[in-house]
Amino acid sequence: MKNGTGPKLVDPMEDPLPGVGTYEDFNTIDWVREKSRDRDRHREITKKSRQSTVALLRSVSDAFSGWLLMLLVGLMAGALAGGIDIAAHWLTDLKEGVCLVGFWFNHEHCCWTSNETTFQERDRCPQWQTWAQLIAGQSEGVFAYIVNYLMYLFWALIFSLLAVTLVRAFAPYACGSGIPEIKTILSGFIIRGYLGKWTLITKTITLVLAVSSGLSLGKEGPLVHVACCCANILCHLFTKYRKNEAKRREVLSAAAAVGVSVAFGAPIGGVLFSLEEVSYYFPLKTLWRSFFAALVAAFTLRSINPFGNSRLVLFYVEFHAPWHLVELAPFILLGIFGGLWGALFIRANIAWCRRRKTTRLGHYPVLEVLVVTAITAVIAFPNSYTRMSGSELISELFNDCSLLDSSQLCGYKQNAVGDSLADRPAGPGLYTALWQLALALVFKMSITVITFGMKVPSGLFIPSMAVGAIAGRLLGVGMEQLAYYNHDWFIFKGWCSPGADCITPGLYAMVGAAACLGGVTRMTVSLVVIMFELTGGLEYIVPLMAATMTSKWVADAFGREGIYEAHIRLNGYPFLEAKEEFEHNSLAVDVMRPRRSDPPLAMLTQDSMTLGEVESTHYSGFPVVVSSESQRLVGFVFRRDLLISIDNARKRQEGVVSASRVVFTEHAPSQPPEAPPPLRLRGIMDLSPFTVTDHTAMDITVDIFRKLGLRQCLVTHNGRLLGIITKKDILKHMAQIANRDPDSILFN
Amino acid sequence: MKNGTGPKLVDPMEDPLPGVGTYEDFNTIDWVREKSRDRDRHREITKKSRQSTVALLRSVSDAFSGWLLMLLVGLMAGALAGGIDIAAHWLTDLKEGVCLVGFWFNHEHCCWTSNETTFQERDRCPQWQTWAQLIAGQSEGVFAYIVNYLMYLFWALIFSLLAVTLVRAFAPYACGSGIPEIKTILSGFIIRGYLGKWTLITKTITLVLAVSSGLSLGKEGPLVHVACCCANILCHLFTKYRKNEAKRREVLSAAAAVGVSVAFGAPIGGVLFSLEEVSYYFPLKTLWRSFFAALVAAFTLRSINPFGNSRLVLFYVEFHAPWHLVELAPFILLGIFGGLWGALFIRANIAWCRRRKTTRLGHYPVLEVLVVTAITAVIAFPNSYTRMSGSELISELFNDCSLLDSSQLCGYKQNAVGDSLADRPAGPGLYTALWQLALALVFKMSITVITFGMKVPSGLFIPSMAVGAIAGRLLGVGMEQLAYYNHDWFIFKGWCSPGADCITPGLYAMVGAAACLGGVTRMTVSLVVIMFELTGGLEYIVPLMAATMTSKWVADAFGREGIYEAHIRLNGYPFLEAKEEFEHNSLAVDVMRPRRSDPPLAMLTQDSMTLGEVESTHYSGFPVVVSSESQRLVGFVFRRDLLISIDNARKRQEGVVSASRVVFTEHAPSQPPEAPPPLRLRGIMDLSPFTVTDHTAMDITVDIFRKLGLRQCLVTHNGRLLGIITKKDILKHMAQIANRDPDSILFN
Amino acid sequence: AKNFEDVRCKCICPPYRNISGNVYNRNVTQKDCNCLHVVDPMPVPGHDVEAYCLLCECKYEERSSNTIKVTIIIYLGVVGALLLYMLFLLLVDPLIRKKDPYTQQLHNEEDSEEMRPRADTATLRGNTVLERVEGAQQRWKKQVQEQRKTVFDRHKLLS
Amino acid sequence: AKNFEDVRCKCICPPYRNISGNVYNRNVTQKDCNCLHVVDPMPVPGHDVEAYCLLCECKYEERSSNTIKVTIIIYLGVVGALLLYMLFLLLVDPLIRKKDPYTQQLHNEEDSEEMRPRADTATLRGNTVLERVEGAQQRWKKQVQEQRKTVFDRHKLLS
Repeated sequence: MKNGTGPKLVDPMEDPLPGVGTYEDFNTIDWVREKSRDRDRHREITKKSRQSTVALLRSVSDAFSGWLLMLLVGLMAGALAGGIDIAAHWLTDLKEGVCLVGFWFNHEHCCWTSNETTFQERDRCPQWQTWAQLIAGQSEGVFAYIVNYLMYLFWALIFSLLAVTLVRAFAPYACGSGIPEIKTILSGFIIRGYLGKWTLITKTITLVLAVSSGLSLGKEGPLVHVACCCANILCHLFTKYRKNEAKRREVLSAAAAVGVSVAFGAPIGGVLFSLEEVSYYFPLKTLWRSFFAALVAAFTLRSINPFGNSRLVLFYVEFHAPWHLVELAPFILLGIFGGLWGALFIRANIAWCRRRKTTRLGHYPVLEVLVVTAITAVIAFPNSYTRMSGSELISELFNDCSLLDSSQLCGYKQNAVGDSLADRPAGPGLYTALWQLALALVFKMSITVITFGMKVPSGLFIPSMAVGAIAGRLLGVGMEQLAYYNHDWFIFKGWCSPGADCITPGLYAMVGAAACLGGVTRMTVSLVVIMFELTGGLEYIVPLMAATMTSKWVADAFGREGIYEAHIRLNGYPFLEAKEEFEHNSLAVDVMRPRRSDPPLAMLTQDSMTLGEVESTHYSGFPVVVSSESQRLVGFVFRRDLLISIDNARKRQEGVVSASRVVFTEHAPSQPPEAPPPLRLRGIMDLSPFTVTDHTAMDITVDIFRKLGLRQCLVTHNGRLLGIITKKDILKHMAQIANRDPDSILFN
Repeated sequence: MKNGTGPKLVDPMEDPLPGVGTYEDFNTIDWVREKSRDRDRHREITKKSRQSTVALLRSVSDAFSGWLLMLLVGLMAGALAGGIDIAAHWLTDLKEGVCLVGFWFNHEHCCWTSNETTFQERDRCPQWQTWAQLIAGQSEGVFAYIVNYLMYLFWALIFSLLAVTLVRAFAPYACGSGIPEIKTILSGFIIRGYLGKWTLITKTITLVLAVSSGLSLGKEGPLVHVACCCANILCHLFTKYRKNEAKRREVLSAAAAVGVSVAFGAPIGGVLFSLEEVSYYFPLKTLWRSFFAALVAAFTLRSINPFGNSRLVLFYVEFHAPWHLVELAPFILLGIFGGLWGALFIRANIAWCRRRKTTRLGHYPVLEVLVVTAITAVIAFPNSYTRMSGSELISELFNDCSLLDSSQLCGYKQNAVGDSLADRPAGPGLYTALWQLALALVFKMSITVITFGMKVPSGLFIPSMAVGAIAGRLLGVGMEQLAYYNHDWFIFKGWCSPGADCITPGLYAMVGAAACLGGVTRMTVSLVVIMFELTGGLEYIVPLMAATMTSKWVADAFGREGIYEAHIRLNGYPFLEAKEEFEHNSLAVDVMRPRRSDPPLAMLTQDSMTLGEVESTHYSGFPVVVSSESQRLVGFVFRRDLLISIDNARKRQEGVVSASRVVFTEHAPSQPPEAPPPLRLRGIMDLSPFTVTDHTAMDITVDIFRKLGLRQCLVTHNGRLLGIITKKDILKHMAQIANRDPDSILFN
Repeated sequence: AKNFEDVRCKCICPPYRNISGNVYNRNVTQKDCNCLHVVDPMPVPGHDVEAYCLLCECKYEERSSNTIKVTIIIYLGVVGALLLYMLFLLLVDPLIRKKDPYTQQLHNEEDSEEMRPRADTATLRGNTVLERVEGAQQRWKKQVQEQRKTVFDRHKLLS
Repeated sequence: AKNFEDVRCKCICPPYRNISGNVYNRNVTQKDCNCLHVVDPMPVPGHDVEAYCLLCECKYEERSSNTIKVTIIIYLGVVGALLLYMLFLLLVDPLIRKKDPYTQQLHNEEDSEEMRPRADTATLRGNTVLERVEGAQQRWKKQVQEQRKTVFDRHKLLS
């Protein structure tokens, strides 16, 4: 799209008119126009850089501004993630008690230097006082339990109330996970303010509150949103990115990688997540830059060291136990479980969200949050596995029992020789733990369905992983005991001899977590890589791969879309899924407007229309043709640009009246001398509109739309203009094919 | 591209005529046509699957055939890689001696069970006899040395002679690294036989010979070629992939990942290598599948266990030594060295290859190989660091000195307390080693330039890494000694106190290897990930990243293209680089044919030309227009399809003579009754040719070509056909802009 | 600025013979972080020390209590400020500006978006700094109102 | 089929006091692969065993000597077969078929490529198996010749 005529270009650094070439809220950008504009800008800078040293320096700084921006995004997102981790830990522990030596310490840090801890009660120390101890003066007994229960409930309600009110008051866009919206934005949609500074502040603050309130939600999804907000805000420092929607989306793609990188301490996994799950336009340059930014963020977070163990996530594990080929069977079983749970969860959650969207339920968002919090807190407190936070639970489930562990999950009967770790029968402690875990599984599975989508920041990764980890651990312990009591079964024979460390329940928990997360989000490679980075052992790639692949296939059998795509569709965002193939054999002529019964296509002629005629139109863009008889296409012009230019001309140019001719040709046509001077608008016309012929198969057209990021495309037949296809038309057509309501597509 | 008219389709399962829609050798495929054909096929199967159970089963098997194919590719490539490793190890050791207990054992395996090894001479055992021992009966002394020297030279010459003759006799395409050609093939070029079975056999066999001959080359690049050959051959088992060039290229992209996965034991790195370096069209589905295939291959290789240490590569290391922020300075220095060496190497190698291509040097390929082998062997033998194979050298350089090592590189002066590993002064052994390493560095740097590109299979990864590893080790030992003698310098103060293990020379070698490889190939992310998988420690990502980034920037300052792109350009392959932005501001009208002075565009009219007129044309494709006056575009037809159809019609259809009309319309036009019946060819016409307007900027056009994989694109002005742009035109135009000879682009 | 209580060496010793498991926690340098230095008093006789110590696992850990303190205080500060501002907007603000004619007029803009034409918002911008802040605040409030409508009432986005 | 000599436990003990470094190699199961079982005779007196053993590093390794043997034999077999075939093509073949009229005629095809029209090659295909093999061989030879021209003589590709 050229601003000038012919090869001579108008200086692209100064837009001829402010506003020309911008977009309205809730509209889709034209990728081709944006990228072409950036290339013009770049060319201009390169040209100038040959003239003077200052310009050369500016060109160098322009070239490096991308890297600088990435560095800043990484630093800022890493620092914010560290702060969120610290604050969430502290607030979570505040529900339980308070530290006397410094109110800002959480439970663990309160007992950090204490020598009074014992082997069994590792985190009990006199500095840390539970609310019962403070209020009732006693730490045991029914009364103390009730006091603690009530305080837990009280704080949970306070936190969630604060979270939902702050979101409502300052940034309604801060609620939810944010990933569906970011996917849509990255595909070219514009939601003004979605990545603004108020959203950033509110999301950061309320995310901590929401996580601490004990609701079944995680911070991972919202961290992606937070990182994208950082990137968007930092983009304003650099002209290159501030003024170009396409370039800005490159930065946002990298920011999504940063978000996952800090959420899981997995820079490579983050980049692959951005590539596989979130991004739309991901050139190789972005790959390098996102990797760089993800690394910077991970190292910022590591230097903050929020958990005090030099790890980026609470549930980092380092396994070295081998696995046997026979174990692939239970791993695939976990995959099937994950897939079923994923499909079920998506159905149930979407049904619930649709209910919220359409019925009276949606009118009481604050009350809804409070009620759900109350239910969660009341049920969660008595069971120690639901009382602890999601990441702690996962960490405990992933952990392999060693002699040094005193957790209930390691309550095996000790053999006489205290040396052997492996191959022990379960003791009563473990059986209790298993019951509690089973209850926790049912609870987590049901409460997450109604929690995700409430009007607080809420991520889905941790709850899904928790569900999977519980299921996996249960299966793992079961397998372990099975092997213990049946050493002579032929499947256990060769590898599970008495005394050998043959089954690792922690590994099962990990595989289960991956399977459930895979079932819900339909990630595959990025998920495996994230898990690989969490454990740092290539040897578990095969179990993880088997489980995630099974999970994806099982879940896909029930419905092709992951939770994020389902939410995108629920909200009717204009998102053209890149993973989905267009299967139907329709042609462009079947999809284009006008349809057979419609009035003919609204078009402008290049030199025979008056200003009044042009202004009275009401579509958002028009093809310009040579004459309405020949219908030979000249270009395309957006209504917004047209109106801005006409407004401007009326103000600044003399003699522009409604009867003035609007001329899109290079040379003004001859006119009668008394006529008002023509208004020349060739500058705002796109001289290279995309066209396809009416016989083009829709699968090709959809491919063109996806790959080039088009907003609209004109349809011709034998060189004559026939109609127009917009992104919305395609989405409506796809909805129709899939027997869905085409009017569910709300935006352009 | 539709075979039928309107929405009704001709059955795509049976091509109307054999040959229609295929390509000639050394031509570029039309991605859009191939993909659209695959979708038609898929649609057909889906439609049929609703009718019967057999068809349903076939549709399921069709859907899973991709995964099955990936499994087979992984298994086959992994097995071949294992065989190559074992055979190359054995042949390499054959230069030195032979095993008496079994001639098939290499040196290490010969002494595998021996108890006679000592701490100093770990691999000397009576079962292994050097040639001197066998021939002269003595193992020490001048005579024995000379015998060994001569035998080394003899075997090296034999191996390289065998390699080059076999390549010449059976598969000339098997020479070189293969990566430039595979890049070009993946972008849509056709080189028949390049991935055939003879190439596979010959490349596998001669690769072993070339590596064993002691030439400065590696097996990594050729392994990618071998994996691609496997994939191509296995594609013949599945109709879906056999008949579709686009689908086959998806499999080949995955195979490239498999190749790197087995070469470095790095599945994730392999996938990223394929994504970053090799592939052209890499949809997400391919991402999952290549990951799967890469894993399968890695595990096949691991189960073969070619090195007997459960590792996939010889130079696997497991570091845990920390690094300090100050050390980033030497790492960046290594990056600069790597970048300089990369740029220099590319220049020198390309100059040498151009010489070989154009002067008399190229007439003696066999002699060239023999001479280079002789020079390499004569110089390499006296220096133990050049005598050993490249991977062994790298393995030794990466290795950190522990108390258990007896290598010369660990020849530190022992302190009185035998406990302290770190912080020791260098002893005489180490000084000797350093001198030898410096000489080896100079030798490797110069010999690699003339070795790469000879007519034997030759990879570049190992020699580049060796150069970098030597440089890095030298710098590392230097830093270590500097720190030892200057503990009180303020840069060493806080972290390098006496007795602390502060500098790891092995880490420097690793960073140097990454930097040099990065400088030569311009890989970034994939290189870092490969190195990360080689070492398994996230903590070294930052040094590696710093070094590879610096290396890339430094090398890019001297020339934008990596070694593979440089070779592609040298050979004039039609490759449209995806990483390079098109900077110039030309328009489509400047690039299209016909130029202003040329004769008008050759086009067909839809219903007024005779068979004779059509056959007398000589371009490879023609636009079809309504009439030559209006020049309104109807479609596009390839000469090849046209000729095949006409040939067929002449044979089968009666009354087809040169005077018959060729008709592309849906309904035959009225003709005088005595005229021969018209030949209707609408079926072979592409009804949806791509068009751009003459004012479209070339950067957009290039983008369209790249993203959609076009062969040609028509240019219109106000709806009239104006000209045509082919891929070759674009490449010529780009060559012209870069002041290169546009005639260097040889192929379509 | 490293606080003396910001490093610790924690040794966990599992049950051994008749001695129950124990956790030892000491404030020593990384170099001295091993069982022999940290486990004190040693619960086993001399010849058993080595075996006992083999079972123990010692970990050297660092933290920054200042970072924790500063983070928590900043966090509480921001939450407090937001709450106060919210109360101000809810209670005080409506009393001050009952007369404001623009409040009902809805704009759909982001203040940080510079590319849009500012013709319609230019009237809101006064000359003094106070008036400008005023204007920005007004625009922001309208924007939040619009967002609230979209998300909370109409359920058009984010549901 | 696991050979008894396919497992080993290798212990490397570095120099210790006045004892020089040593390598011990024994054929034991993975369970017994530790210093106490493998280092025999123990070079140090009883009370030093523990300290000495702490320095040693024992590694259990497996290999498959059959795989090695089979691989090497297959490899040598293939190389030998190729060499023989090459000699056959160079020496014997030209003598047999001096009369072949097709040898000079160049085709630019791959035999494994099924999609191309076979009109021109159909004439080469005989009816008996031998003639077909003959034809395939002829086509392959022409193809290799063409490749050799492209790569070795004209330097059009791969240089």
